[in-house]
Amino acid sequence: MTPQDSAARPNLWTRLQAIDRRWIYLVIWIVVMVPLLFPFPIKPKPTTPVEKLFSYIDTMPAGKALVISVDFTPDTRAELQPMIVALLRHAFATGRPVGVLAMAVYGLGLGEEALSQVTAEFNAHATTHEDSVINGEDYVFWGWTTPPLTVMLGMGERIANVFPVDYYGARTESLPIMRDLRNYDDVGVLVTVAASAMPRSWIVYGQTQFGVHLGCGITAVSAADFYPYVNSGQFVGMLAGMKGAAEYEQLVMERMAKNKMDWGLRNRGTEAMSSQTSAHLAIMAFIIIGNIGYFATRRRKS
Amino acid sequence: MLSCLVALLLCSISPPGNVAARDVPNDEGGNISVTWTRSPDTSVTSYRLLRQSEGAGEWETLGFVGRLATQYTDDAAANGRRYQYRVIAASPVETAESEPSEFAVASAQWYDTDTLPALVGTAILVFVFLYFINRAKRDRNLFIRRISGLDHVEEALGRATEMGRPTLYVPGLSSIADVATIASLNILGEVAKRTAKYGTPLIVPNTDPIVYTVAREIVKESYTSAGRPDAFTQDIVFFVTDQQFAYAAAVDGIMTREKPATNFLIGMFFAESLILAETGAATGAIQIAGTDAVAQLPFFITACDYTLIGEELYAASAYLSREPLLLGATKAQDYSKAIIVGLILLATLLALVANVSVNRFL
Amino acid sequence: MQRKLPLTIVLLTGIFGAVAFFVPHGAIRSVDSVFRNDVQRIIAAFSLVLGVGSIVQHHLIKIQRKATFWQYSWITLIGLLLTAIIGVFGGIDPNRPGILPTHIGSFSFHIQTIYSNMMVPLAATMFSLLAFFMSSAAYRAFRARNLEATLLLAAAFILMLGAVPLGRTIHRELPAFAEWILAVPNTASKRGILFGVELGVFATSLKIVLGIERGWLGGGGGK
Amino acid sequence: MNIATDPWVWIAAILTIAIFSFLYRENPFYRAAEHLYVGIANGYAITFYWHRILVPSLFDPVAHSPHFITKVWLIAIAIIGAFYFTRFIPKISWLVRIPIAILLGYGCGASIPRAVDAELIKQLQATIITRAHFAHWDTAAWAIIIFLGVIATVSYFFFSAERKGVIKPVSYIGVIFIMVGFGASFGYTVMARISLFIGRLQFLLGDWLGIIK
Repeated sequence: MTPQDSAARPNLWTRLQAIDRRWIYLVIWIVVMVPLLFPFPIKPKPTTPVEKLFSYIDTMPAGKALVISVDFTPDTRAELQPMIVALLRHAFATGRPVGVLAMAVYGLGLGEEALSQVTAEFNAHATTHEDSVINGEDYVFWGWTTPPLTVMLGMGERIANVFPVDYYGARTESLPIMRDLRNYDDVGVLVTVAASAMPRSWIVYGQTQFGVHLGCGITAVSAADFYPYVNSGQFVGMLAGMKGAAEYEQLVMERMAKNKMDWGLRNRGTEAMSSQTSAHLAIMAFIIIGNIGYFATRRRKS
Repeated sequence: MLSCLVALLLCSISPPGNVAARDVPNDEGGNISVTWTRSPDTSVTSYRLLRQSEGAGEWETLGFVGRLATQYTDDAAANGRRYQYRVIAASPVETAESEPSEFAVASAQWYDTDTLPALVGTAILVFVFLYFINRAKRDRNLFIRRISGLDHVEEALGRATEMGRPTLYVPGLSSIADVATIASLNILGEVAKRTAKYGTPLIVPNTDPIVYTVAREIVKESYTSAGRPDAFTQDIVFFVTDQQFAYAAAVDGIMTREKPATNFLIGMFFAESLILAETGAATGAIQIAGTDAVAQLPFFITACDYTLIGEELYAASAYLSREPLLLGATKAQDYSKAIIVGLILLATLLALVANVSVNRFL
Repeated sequence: MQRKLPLTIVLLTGIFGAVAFFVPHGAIRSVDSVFRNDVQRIIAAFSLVLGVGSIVQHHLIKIQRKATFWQYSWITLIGLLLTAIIGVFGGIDPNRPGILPTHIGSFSFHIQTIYSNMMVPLAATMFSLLAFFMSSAAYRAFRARNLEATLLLAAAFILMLGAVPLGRTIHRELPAFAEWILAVPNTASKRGILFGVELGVFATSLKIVLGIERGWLGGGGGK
Repeated sequence: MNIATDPWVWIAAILTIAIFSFLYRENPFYRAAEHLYVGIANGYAITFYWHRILVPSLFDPVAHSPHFITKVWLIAIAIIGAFYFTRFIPKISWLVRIPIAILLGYGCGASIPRAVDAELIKQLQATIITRAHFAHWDTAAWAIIIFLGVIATVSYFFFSAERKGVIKPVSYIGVIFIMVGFGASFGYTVMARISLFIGRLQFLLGDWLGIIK
C-alpha cells in the first residue's frame, strides 16, 4: 500500500484499488468456511467421464464386485475421500459386493474411515438381514500389502492368496463374500483413487495382463495427465478432483432416491464444491472489482 | 485317435505355443525376453514362467504374468550362460506346459543404438557451442538484447542501499544437480559483488546443504573480489532446512521481520513459489524472480516486479558479467534455437509434401 | 592445484556422466549407479552435518548477541535436539523399536507420530496459504493494462469459470473451451519455453564441465 | 459438538492456527510455530539421514559387506565427504571443492545428453505436423496453432538480435502465447489450492472441534 495509491482523491474505486489484502483473505476465509458449516448444495451437472463410471457400475452384471483401491494419503483427503464414500454408497445401494484395499499404507485409515461411515449409514436404516451391510458378506476390507506389483498381478490369480488375512485379522478364505470374489474375473470394475501415478500401474499390470476393467479417481491437478486414458477407453470413467466427487455424489443421490433411500446423507464433495464455487466466484469478483477500479482511476487521471 | 482322446481328457486346456527367447538388446545384459502365443482357452488365468540353465537339469520358477500377456522379461539371467524357457498356462483347476524354447544367451552391449538421435543431437550442439565460444574469444562486441529483469538489478540493489535495508537472495529449492540452481548461484555471485560494493546487508537462506556450501564459497569470493573480504560474515549465507514448507515458513518470517527492500527469488521452485513471492510483495519489497520451472512462472509473473522466464535465467550470468566466453555461449544458444525451428519446419514440410515420417529417425 | 584439481575432476566426472548415458554395459552402469546412489547420498549426508551446523550456529549467534527475537531461537534449537534424539535413538520404523522408548502409556512420541501430527499439519497449512495468496495476487495483478495482461486475465478467468458448475450454466461449451486453452495455446507456449530452457541447461552444463563457468569454485584463491 | 480428546490433535490444531495467524500479520504465535517447524524439520532430517542413508548405505556395508572392494569404495566416498569439514582449516580449506566438483561435474555431464534426448527431441517430434493431423479439421487446426505458437514462443527468447524486423511481430505473438499459457495455468491451479484450504478447515472443524462430521 504505497502512499501514491491513495494520493488521488479517494472515491470508492480508488480506495478499493488499494484495499488491504487482509480483507481479501477474510472474504476467502468466510466464503470457504460458511458452506462447510451450513451446506447449500449446488447441484453440479455430471460431466461425461463421471457419468460413464456411474453408469458402468450401475449396469454391471449382478454379482460382479466393485473393488476400490485406496492409493492416496491423508494430504489429499479433502479431494479424494468423498469419492470413496460415494462409490461405497453406490455399491451398497445397488447391492454390489465390495472389496477395498489400500496400496498406500496411510490409505488404510482412510479406507477404514470411509467403510465404517457408510456401513453405519446403511445399517442405521436396515430392518432386515438383507438390508444390512455386513463385513465379510457384503463387503471385505483386505487392507494393505506390498509391493504393488505383487498385488496387481496376484489378484488376477487368487485374491485370497494376496491377502491371506483381512484388515480386521479374519482369514479371508473363511469369509462368505470371497467365495464369489476369487480374482479379477469376479470384479466388475476396480476403481483406483490416487494422488500418484498408481492408476498407470493398474493399467500396465491389472489391465494389459488380466483385462480387468478400471476406473479412476484422481486429484484435479493430475486430471490432464489421465484424460488420454479415459478417451482411449482404458478407464471406463474418471472422477477428477472435488468437482468429480460432487458430480458422482449427485448421481448416487438420484439413484438412492429412486431406490427409496432418501436419508438426507451429507455429501462432503458437494459441500466442498459449494465452498469451491463461492471461492472461485469471490476471486473472479475481486478481479472484476479491481479492473473497474483500475479503469475508473485511469479515467480520472486522464 | 485314442491318444487324441486321452490327451483331451487329461489336458483340457491347451498350452501356450511358439515360446521364443532372445537377448534383450541395448542393455547391460542380464535380460532375456521370452515371448509366446496365448493358449486359446478362456479359462486360463495366468502364465507361469520356468527357466532352465543348460546342464542344470532342473526347471526353476521365475514368476507369473496375467492371462493377456505374451511377453516376459527374465531380468536375472547371468551373462554368457545358456538358458531355455517354458511357459505354463494355468487355470484355477489345471495347468498346461509348453514345449521348451530354444536356448538364449544374455549379453551386455557397449553402445545403446536407441540413443543414436541423442548422440547426433548432442554432437551437433556441442559443435555449435564450441564454435561460438571460440569465436567469442576474438569478437569482443557480441550483442545481447535487453533483459528487463536484469536491467533492474542495480536499481533494486541501489534502493535497498538507500533505504538501509537488507537484500534477500533465495537460490531456489533444488539441489546442485538442477542446472537452474547453478544458474542461480552464478547470478548470486554477481549480486553479492554489488552488495559488497554498496555495503548492503545480504541474506541468503538455503534449503539444500550442498547448495549451501557452494553458495557460501561464492559469496565469500564475491566479497573478496569486491575488495570487502572483511564484510563477509558467518550469517550471510546459512542453511535453514531441507523441508520445502518449513523453509517457506522461515523465509516468510525473514521477509516480514527483516523487511528486505529487495528480494531475489531465482532458481528452481515448486509450489512454495507464490508463498514466498506474495509475502515479499506484501512487505513492499522490489522482487526479481527467475525460474525455468514452467509451472511456477505464472505465479512469479503475477506477484513479482520482474521475472526471468525460462532461458532468460541462463542468459543472465552472461548478461551481468559481460564475460566474452559466456556471451559466446548465449549466441550459440540462439543459433541452436534457429536450428531447432529449422528442423521443425523441414520435418513438417517433409511430412506433408513427401509423407516422410521424420519421427521414424528420431 | 587448488583450482586445477577441481576443474579436472569436473571435466572427468562430467564426461563420464555424459558417456554413461549412451553405454548400457555393466562396467559403466555399475560405476554410474554408484555415482547416482552412494556418492550422491553419502556426500549429501556429510553436507547435512554442515547444514545443521550452520542453522545451529545461526541461532546460537542470535542468542549470544541477544538479537531481535533471540528467545525464539531456543525453540528451534530445542525442537531440533529433541526430534533428533527421539528419531535417532527411538528408531524410524514403528515395528523395530530403537533403544529409547517412544511412548509413555498410551501417549506415543515416536518420530512418525511427530511427523504426522506436527510436520504434516504444518506443511499442509503452509501449503494451504496459497488459497489466500492466489486470491490477493489475482486481485492485484490481473488488471487489463494492455493486450498481454488482458489475455493473461481472460485465460485465468475462463479456466476458473470452467472449474465450477456455474461455467456450464453460462455456456454449455465453456468447460470444453477451458480445456482447449489448456491443451492447445498453453501447450504451445510451454513447449516453446522448454526448448529455450533445455538449451540453457545444455549450455550451462557444458560450460561447467569445460571449466568456462567457474564461479562455483568460490573463494580461497590459488591457481 | 464432539471436541477431540487426543492431545496430538490439539497440537496439530494449535500449530495449524498459528500458521494461519500469519495471514493477519507476523506475530509471536506464528514466530514460535515457524521456529519450531524449522527445528523439528532438521531433527527429522537428521533422523532420516541416519536411519535411511548412513546406516544402510555406509555403516552396515562397511561393517558387514563380504566384498573388500565395496568397503574401500565406501570409505573413500566417506573421506571425500569429510573434505567438507576442511572448511574450518584455512590451510586446506580448498579441499571443499573436491566433493562439490564430483557432484557438479557428474550432474552437469549427465544432464547434457538428457536435455537433448528427453526434452529437445521429444518436444520436436510432438510439434511436427503430419498428414495424420489432417484426418479431422480440429486436429489439423490445433496442430497448426501449436506449431505456430511454439515457433513464436521460441523466437521470444532470441537474445543476440535486437527485436526488430521479422522478429518483432513474431516474438510479440510469442508473448501472447506465453501470457495465455500462464493465465490458464494460474486459473487451473486455483481449484487445487482452495481444496487444500478446505482440507485444513475440515481438520479444524471436523477432527478437532467436531462441528462437522
